[in-house]
Amino acid sequence: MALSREQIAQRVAQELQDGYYVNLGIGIPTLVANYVPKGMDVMLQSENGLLGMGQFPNEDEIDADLINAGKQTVTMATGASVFNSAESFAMIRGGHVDLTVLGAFEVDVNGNIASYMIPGKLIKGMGGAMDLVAGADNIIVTMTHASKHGVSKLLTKCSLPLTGKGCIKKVLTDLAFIEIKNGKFHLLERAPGVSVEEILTLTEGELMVSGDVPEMSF
Amino acid sequence: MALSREQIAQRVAQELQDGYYVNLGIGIPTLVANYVPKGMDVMLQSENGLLGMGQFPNEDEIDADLINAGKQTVTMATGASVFNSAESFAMIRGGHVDLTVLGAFEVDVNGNIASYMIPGKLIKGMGGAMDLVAGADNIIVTMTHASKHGVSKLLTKCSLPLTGKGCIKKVLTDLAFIEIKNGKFHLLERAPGVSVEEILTLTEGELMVSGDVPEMSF
Amino acid sequence: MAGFDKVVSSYEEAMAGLTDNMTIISGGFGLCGIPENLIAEIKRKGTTGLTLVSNNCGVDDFGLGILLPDRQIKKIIASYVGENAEFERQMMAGELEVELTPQGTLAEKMRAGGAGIPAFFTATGYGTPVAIGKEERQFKGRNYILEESIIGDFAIVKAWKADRYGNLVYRKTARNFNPMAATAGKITVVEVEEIVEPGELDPDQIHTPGIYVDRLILGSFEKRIEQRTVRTTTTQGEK
Amino acid sequence: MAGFDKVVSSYEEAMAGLTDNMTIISGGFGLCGIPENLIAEIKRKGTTGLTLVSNNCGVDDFGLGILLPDRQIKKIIASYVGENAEFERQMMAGELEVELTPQGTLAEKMRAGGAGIPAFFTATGYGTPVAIGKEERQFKGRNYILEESIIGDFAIVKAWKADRYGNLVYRKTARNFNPMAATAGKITVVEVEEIVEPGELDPDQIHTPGIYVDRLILGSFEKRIEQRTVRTTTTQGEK
Repeated sequence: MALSREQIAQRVAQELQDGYYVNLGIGIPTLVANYVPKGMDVMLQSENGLLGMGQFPNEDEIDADLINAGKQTVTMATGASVFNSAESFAMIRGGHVDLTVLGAFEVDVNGNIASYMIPGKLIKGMGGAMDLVAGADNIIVTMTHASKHGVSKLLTKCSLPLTGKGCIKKVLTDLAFIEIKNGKFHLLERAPGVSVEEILTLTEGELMVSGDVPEMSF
Repeated sequence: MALSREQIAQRVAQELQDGYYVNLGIGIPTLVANYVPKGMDVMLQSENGLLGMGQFPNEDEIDADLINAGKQTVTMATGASVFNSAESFAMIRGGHVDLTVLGAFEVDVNGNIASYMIPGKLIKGMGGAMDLVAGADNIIVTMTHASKHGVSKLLTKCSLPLTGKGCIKKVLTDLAFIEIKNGKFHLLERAPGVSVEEILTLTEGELMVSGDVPEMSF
Repeated sequence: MAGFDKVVSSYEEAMAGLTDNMTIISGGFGLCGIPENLIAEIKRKGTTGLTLVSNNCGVDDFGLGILLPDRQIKKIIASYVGENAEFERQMMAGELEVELTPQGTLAEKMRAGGAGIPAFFTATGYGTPVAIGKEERQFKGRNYILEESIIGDFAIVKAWKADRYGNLVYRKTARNFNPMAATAGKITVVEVEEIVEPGELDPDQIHTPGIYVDRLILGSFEKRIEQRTVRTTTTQGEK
Repeated sequence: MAGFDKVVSSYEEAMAGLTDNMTIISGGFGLCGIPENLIAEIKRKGTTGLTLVSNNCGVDDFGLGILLPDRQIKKIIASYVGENAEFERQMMAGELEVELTPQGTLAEKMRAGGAGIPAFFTATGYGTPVAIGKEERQFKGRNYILEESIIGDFAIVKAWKADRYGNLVYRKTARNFNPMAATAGKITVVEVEEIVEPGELDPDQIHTPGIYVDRLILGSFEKRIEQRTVRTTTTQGEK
């Protein structure tokens, strides 16, 4: 069965390591913070200028001067630091963030990602996404494997304008955990109960399957 | 008679304006701070990361963590701020300093300046001088007009390696206050008792003299 | 030090000299840390043909969004826009030019503008629509594009505290783009919540040195919140 | 948060992994704010063939100068050097390569290295020996040269206070190049005068966020003064 949003977040959280500085995009990536394994600590970077993002505030803690990149009111974790936007993106662009998790519309076999713009629709902008994909070495894209109509989002070539070129190596969809290398998708894991055939059907780009593909475990 | 070091500093100080942020180089420029006109306030920028340099400390105020660009112990003036070297040179390079005063070995009619290197001698480096001359719009060079042997330092073309190209517009020597424009020196003022002829003799580059050249007044 | 007292007493004085077709750089992220009263003064003045450089463009009735109904903005350079209906209408109708710029590149363009760096290379945007018309170059086997810096005729900034000399301190994530904006205006105007005497701020803890600030005004702020999120039993955000 | 505790207990541990021919970026201006004990550890280790990136090279018996007698430095990238006899001897004898770099360009090269900016244009050095072999280009009618960024295998940094997570605060002009150096090391090692618990430093007042710091050690410092100048009746400096 396809993973729920929470399960996607939960699987991503398994990729965390103790002491990781992590940037979580809006949507599913944000949920990852709820599944940090016990005894492990990560610090969340919010690109509007906060390292050490805490949980949402209680009603009496709400502070208009303290928001995250999604413009939500937040708090600071112990040991947090605040900085300006140039410094924040120096951190991101300079490769100092250990893991970036963000959503996408499409990815392709060459590690290209399209996530910010659908021509003909209102274009709101890329925000910090282009900096995040260009700056991070370790990125996990979370997305649904295909549209509701069964149209694959894992492509031979992205059809939408790119957010970044050749920068994605790992994709976690509701059906599979996939690695991108040498111009191909590689199936690492499948969602519990989802067959390799189903994944192959819904993956437009070339997908390599070797040996027994394990199911994800939670 | 040729100006003393103190008189050069005193004449430069007349170019100050209330509210000026000023960077003073090592040597004669440093003395300018002693002649800030009454009722006028300037803030001194020290390129190692201090805006609002104060006077030297009393014995009991000496702090190894508080020095100026000449590596001398200093104090902070009221309203001072401290910043890192990148920020300090952002200030300088970005043209935010109102006046820069620095010494030189040579200047020429095209506004070139040589101040950091005499080939064959030990080369200590340019420190912040190249940034200062490239960044400031308003620079006054202080220097002796000629060597002890009567060799002019105001040249048609600098003979030493340059610190900056085409960036000097004003030179104050022990003999004259000179403006550089349109590829020529222009005599603005002469030191008290120094004749125009004497200045012409000791100026190798083309020097324009128009009308009666006033003596400096102190 | 009369010459360093940057305090002005009216918003009219604060924005004096702003004329049609100028470029304004604004601090703020979303509605957080925006110079809300300076923006309101621009609306009151009715200046038009403006190029705005700001991460966002406010909402319908707050922030830079209030400059839209009177068509005061000709062009906006931003990373994320369209949080309001009038913006969308003007953009779709071609009445408003929008130059989308990645957030980090935008911050760096402002910093570079203030720092006398005319252009820099960045990997951000390589191979995307952002790279169109820009020079591409490899350094150590990686691809980068050349981005040019931005300077504004005016910069409008919101800080928390200032001394009279314009030394600024920001509060929490209201800092965001404000320090870069402050460096990149030919005339930098700052509004703050509190003005203290010189010497009261710790020199080691000043975020923006007064050298960048031309005018300073004491304001009172609504500080509207865009996404009021609170803790629930099913907590989101970090544990 | 065990994963974020950067504290190490010995200088040996602090500089573990440093090997011959590596590049080290050091904070400090003159002898002010230099990581004096980390430098002493490099001398003790005897690592050679080093490329040092630092504004200055210390004096004969203090700071980076102590690495000269054993010929540990192959090359130094600095803005101002030669405050000691052995340096001069090695340079004149061609035993030590010196790459003179304008101070502001040096600071910006470190910052750019840490910030993922591979190169930037600056007017500094245009038309001078510094421009030799570098691309020149005009922007808005002014001439600039292209400068590339610097990254070090190690960065050695002196801060005043830190929390265990490596959040740093500097004191007065001992800040200088340290914050940039901290961003530009593959491994950044910091020595400080005081280590506090996370949460004790005001998040708004941290100069270097802990994300840049890999190792942190508590040191004791001589803090030698290069030019001990005091006030006299004929005062120099600002009135």
